[in-house]
Amino acid sequence: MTFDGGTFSPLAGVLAVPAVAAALSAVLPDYRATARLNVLATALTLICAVALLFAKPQPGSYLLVDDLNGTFIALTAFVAFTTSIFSASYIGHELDIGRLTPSSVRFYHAMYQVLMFAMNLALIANNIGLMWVAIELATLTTVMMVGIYRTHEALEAAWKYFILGSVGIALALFGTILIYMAARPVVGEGLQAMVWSVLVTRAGAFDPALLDAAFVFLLLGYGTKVGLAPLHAWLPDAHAEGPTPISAVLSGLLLNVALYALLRFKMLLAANAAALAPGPLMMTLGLLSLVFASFMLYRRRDIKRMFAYSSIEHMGIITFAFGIGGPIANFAGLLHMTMHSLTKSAIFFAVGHVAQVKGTQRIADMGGLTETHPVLGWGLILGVVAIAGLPPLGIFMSEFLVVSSTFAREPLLAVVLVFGILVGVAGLFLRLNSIAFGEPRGPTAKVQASYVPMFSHLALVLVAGVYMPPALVVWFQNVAGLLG
Amino acid sequence: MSGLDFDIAHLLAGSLVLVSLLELYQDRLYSLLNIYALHALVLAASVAWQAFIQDAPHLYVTATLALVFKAIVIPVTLHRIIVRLGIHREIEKVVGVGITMLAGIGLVALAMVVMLRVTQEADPLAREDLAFALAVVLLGLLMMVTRRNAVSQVVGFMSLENGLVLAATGAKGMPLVVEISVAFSVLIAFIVIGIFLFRIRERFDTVDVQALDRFRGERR
Amino acid sequence: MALTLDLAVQGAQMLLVLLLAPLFTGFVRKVKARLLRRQGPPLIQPYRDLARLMRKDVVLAESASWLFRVIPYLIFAATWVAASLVPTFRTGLLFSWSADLIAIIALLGSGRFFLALAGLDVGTSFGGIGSSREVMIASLAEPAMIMIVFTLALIAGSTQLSTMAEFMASPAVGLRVSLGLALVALIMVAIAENARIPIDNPATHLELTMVHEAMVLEYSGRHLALIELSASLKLMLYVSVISCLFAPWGLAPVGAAVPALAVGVAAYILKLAVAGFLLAVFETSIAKMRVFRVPEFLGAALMLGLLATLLRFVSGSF
Amino acid sequence: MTLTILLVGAALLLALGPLAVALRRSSAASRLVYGTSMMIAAVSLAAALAYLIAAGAPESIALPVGVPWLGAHLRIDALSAFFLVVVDLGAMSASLFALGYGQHETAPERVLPFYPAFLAGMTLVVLADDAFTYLVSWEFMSLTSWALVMSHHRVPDNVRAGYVYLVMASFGTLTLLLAFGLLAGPDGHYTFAQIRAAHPSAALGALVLILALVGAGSKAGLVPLHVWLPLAHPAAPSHVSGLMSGVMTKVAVYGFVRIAFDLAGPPAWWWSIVVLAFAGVTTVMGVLYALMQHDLKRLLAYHTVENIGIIFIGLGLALAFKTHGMIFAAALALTAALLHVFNHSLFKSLLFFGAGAVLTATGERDMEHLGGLSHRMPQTAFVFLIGCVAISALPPLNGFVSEWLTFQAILLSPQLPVWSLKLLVPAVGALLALAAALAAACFVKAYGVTFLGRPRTDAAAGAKETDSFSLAAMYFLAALCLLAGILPGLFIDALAPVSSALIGGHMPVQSDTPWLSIVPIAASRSSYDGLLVFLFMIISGTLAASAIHRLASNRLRRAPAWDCGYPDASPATQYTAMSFAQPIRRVFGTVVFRAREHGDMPPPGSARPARLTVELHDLVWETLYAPLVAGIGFAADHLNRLQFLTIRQFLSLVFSALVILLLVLTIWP
Repeated sequence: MTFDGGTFSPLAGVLAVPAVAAALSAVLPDYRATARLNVLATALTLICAVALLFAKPQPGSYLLVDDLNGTFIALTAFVAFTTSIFSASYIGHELDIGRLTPSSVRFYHAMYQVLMFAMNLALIANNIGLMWVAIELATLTTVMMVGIYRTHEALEAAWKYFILGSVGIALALFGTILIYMAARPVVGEGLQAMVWSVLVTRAGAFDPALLDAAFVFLLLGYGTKVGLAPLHAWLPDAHAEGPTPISAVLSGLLLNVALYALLRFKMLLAANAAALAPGPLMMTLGLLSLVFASFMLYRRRDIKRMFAYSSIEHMGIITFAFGIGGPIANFAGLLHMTMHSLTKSAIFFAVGHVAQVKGTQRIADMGGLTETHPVLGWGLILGVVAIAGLPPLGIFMSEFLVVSSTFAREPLLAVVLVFGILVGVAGLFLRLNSIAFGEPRGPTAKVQASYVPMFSHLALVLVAGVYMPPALVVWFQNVAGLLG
Repeated sequence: MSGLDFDIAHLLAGSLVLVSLLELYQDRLYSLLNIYALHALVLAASVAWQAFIQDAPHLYVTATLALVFKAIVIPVTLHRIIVRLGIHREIEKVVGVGITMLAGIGLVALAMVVMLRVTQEADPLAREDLAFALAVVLLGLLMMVTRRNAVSQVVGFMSLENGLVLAATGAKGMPLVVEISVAFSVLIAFIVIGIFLFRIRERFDTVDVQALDRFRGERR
Repeated sequence: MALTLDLAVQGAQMLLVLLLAPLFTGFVRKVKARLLRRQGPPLIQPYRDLARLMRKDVVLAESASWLFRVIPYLIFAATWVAASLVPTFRTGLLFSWSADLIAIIALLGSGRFFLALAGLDVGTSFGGIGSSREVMIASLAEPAMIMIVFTLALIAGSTQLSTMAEFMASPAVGLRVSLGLALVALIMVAIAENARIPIDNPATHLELTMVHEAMVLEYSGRHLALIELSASLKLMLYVSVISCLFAPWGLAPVGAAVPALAVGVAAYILKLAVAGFLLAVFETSIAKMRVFRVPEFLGAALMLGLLATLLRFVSGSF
Repeated sequence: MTLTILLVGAALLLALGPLAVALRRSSAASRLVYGTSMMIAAVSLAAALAYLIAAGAPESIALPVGVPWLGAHLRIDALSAFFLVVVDLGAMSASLFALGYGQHETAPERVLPFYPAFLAGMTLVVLADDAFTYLVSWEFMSLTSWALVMSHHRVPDNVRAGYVYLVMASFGTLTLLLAFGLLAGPDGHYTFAQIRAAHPSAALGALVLILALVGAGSKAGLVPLHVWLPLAHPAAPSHVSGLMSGVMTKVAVYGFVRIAFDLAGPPAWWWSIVVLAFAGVTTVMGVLYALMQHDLKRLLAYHTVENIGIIFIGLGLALAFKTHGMIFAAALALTAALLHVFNHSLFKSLLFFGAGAVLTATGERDMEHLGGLSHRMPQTAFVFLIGCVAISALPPLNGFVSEWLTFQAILLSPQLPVWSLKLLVPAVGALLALAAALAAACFVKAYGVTFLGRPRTDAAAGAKETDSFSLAAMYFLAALCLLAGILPGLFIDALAPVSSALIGGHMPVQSDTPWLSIVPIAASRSSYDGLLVFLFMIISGTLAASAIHRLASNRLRRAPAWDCGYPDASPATQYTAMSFAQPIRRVFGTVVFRAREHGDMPPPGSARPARLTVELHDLVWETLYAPLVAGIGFAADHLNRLQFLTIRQFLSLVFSALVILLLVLTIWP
């Protein structure tokens, strides 16, 4: 594929580095070195991504960097980096206890890089077809990684993910075709009719009915990846059965990427006066996911599956926020996306440590974590407090903005929203109590891995909850403006 | 474009829908596979015709792909798999054929209504094509949800995908069509002979999805 | 000059109630005995009892705490202060403004609070019976009393006893429904508060029926004397309240000269005699009720008081 | 200036938390944390007090934190200054108490980090001047106190208590969030200044009031939102229990006052009715619940519910008077409420400290296992007694003054033109009187069973007097109770700026009336002089004592208890808490708690012990919360089936979603 302005640029970097790293780790003789390579590559990608924030290249017909995806690229690269650090120690432990074979480790790291490549591509793609390809690539990659343990459960989860994912792929593609059909009479045949930056400028003249139909398919197709109820089925099992770093990446990044794709198309529809407002659909699905996932929290016995449901819940909140729109709600949505990525991945780091020291994912077999592993226990508590939207952490701010701005406009929806959030909080803490408090249960071996990734995320969330750097704020506000 | 071109494209697309309905009607795996082969054949024809009237030579690739891969390779492979795994030939349905057919017809109607709401300036061929494509997609989905055997579900998915290709090729001058159709063929290859069936083969002696579903995640 | 007179009056009032209280108790006993065709103890018997008790040693239970010995003085102080603030023969006492009717009731409440504690202090079962029943009675009697105070205060536009008495004496007040209700309720409460028949029997020591006596069971000597004295002071206080509110005739106004005061004292003693007689008749004419009928009795009083207050709230004309 | 001092104090407190984490292992940590907190609290107290007495002008500041385009607005005015006095007084005494009490803490590393943060949270709530800052501090306060409640997490009840507490707290916060959302409007005018300027419409104001009442009420413990309170307050370490009951509930009251009197615009005529109805029920229910308890700390917690009711009665009356422009009556009612806020914070902290001292001395919270402690811990017994007298609203202590003022306010209400109020207010007055009497009964029980009588267990028999720090804290509070009781005028005058800020008028100045008595309206109408009453009681008491000892006997003999001649019975024959409450339980409990007594009398000759079991129902929980819990469980169970579908069924979900959306498209206008 050709980059506009062929010389090496950060833009090329965010794509090339993972691609090369993937190839390398596939062939590297020493499988243990692949972990270090992984960290190195993600670090490089992070540098490129940060550079990208400052040197925005001109949008080409394939690639585009603007305020919207700039944020996401940086976020993705950062979480990918911290996760790779966590993953190094995690995978090491898995090797020691023999859950993974050397070959599967190599495969794992190759896939990790491919996933990074796919997500970055999806984020910077300016061409809706390319975006589609990238997201599907990401999906397939994660399917591979979910199935990596080769256990009965893992395979079943992967198979479920694969089938549902493929159907999602198909629907998304149909939506993309419809968009093209809508664009063609206006923009003219060929490549230009799939270039997002062109479409969004001309969308006003598109055939609204086609746009509507297209959005329905895109909503369902990409919504499957976002994990909105009732399209969520693959998500909990994929999170629960895959390696924990992948759970972190899934919740923290892939869901965001899919949602980002949805946002792009929402902007298209928003640009067309005659098309149906995407808001109501998104709000409905969002609230549905929120309430549904909140109730699902109560009967969970597997800690990772529980937090997977909490991801569905938060994706619901975010989708709702973008659905209701307006500067404040959009700002809150973006903030919530960012905070959720950081927090949820931090939680999955913690969960990974817990699962490894306790040797199980069953909540019933954990207990008194704050007694046996104070640091880990309180870290987990802090994470749950953050994800439950309690101050002074970042998610409280976004929830504050969403709810308060909604209630003045749509009181009933706000009540449902608050109800869902409350049920979710109650569900989370019901389980947290039995994990972190009470009589200690299970092994009390020390944790070898480092807490740095987890606490760096939590620190960021804490800081963001108290003080947000003005640059970031301006940025978010611009994007919120774009989202209309 | 001339009326004849339009009519032929229309005919082909329409017959694709018809064949999808035929698929719904089957209750033997083998006959289902044969019908699917027919489905792919019609698709190939339709794509080729599109290539001709749009004089877009790259579409011939897609057509050939459909012809060789979907109309021949896949059905044969599935045939072999059925034989090798000794899957029983019956198609286990969730609801009776009659109801399924009714639902199918309803879906076709729905597809028409949705697509024909499109205002007139979109060119008629594209409109009809899209309507048919959507119908095929919906019928494929219907097949997936009303059949229990993995094979018939796979077939359902594949005809769904045929619908997509029909839509893509019908969309005049759409880029990446070939790439997409290739990508999808790969996807299907994954599903059919892919690594997953292999692993599943190792563990279960059937690809009946229900056997997989016996594990539901929380049973530990 | 006026100040000295006021001081003198205030002091006289305090001494008067202190001196008259046992006499009044004795008087009631005497009348009751007579009504029962008995000779009955002489009027001054209560004084003798007090004197004798004062002279006797205190026999203190081993398990009694320091509080047990302080409580009699506390009770006496609270009751005496309360009693000395109720206008008996002259309104506008020097210190009457230092506590209005609500405060006076609260003072009696403190007295009862400590008495109930005393019942629990030694750690005997009878003390427990007494206190638990006492607080149950109080928990109904006090709100009833407050309701009565509300009614009267709303009529007189004040909770200040002197002002209320003056208002009651003035022609401005006519016959009112709420007044009647309040009077009945007040009498019921007074009976309950002073442990008279039918609520309690000051003469009995039959374990299962006693309330007040059960609490003071462990007291002896000077402590018992103080408690007895406070009890009769309390009885006296209620009678004075009733009389100065519902029979304010003869009360000397503020700044009245000595003769008027003399009239006031005479009128007061007369009222006491009448009240004591009525009380005796009432007590001899009915039987004591079961402990768990008491709530109904007091509940009735509370309802009457509440009704009266409601009437006052709804319209000033009731 | 004042604001700066307070903020620096809060910042220091916040910094103290991590420090405590750093050296949680060392033994000096507890002294350091509590000592520093005490210093900071003392300084802030001085600042706030000076500000309040000097009736300083409002100071405000905006910090560049919180919601970016908004910043964190902080402001001190008379109202917040008064509540700061309450907060810091409580904080100071609690820290002093904890200097001693904290030494007995089994898990200091779970208490020390959160204690100063909790104090800072309460301070910030009172100072907050925009919705976001307010809610952040509010929920931060809840969160830190939750952590403190969970500090003894190995007791399953505490974990449950913490859970209920956290859920209810989140509920309250979300309700307030909705309220502020309404006030701020869709454009997000979050600062209180903007809200004040906005003048919300009547309907909006009404909704806001309801939400505020529910939100703040759930924190303050209004029935039926009180359920978490008697669980959570006792579960925490006692000095924290004192803070939660004595101070945090007051912060909730502050929240309500701030919204109802300041932000929500002019009150509508029916607001007061809602408030008064809630308040009346709360008052009586609280004390009745308390009477049924035999866990000392839980009893105290329920009394907090009662006193919150009394406070809200005052607030409701103030609202009513304010609505009808009766400024002085409103000022009287408001002053009564605020004075009760102050008083209750004093004696409730005192009582919880006493309970804590008992807990450390005996390891028992259950009164049925105590008794006779006045011999073992005379000083604790003495101060606890003062607390009991004060909370029972008996002269000459402070509890009586605020209730007396409330009564005076009630006596002014016949002039209110609204009929429903004419009917409601007397009823509320009756409830208040009833509650006062029942409270006295309840504290006779609490004190008598715990401190008097004979020890019922060896733990009680072997109790030791508590340490001097704790005693110092308790004596300090007891002295303040007495002071506020005999010199109420000073405190009422200190409240003048508050009421004139919120109502537009204040009570007549009291400090220059003769003999320092308080005269709410006019001397002819009503007056009370705690000082004189106190002096009179002292004089007459000592007079009697000296006279008797001089003139009559002063000899004393010790002997076994008489007890109607029954031979010395075992301590088990004493009245227990449950048996003491039995008459009242029979009178009220049969209705309110569906109380039943099941007696089991063995037949003659059988050696089996007779037993009496009492069955109580918490109707609020059973009718309101249990169904809710059951409903959520039901929904969870049924939705949970969706976890166990087959892939095909999931596909059909997707499929049906698609079809439905397409249908929506077709019927879309």
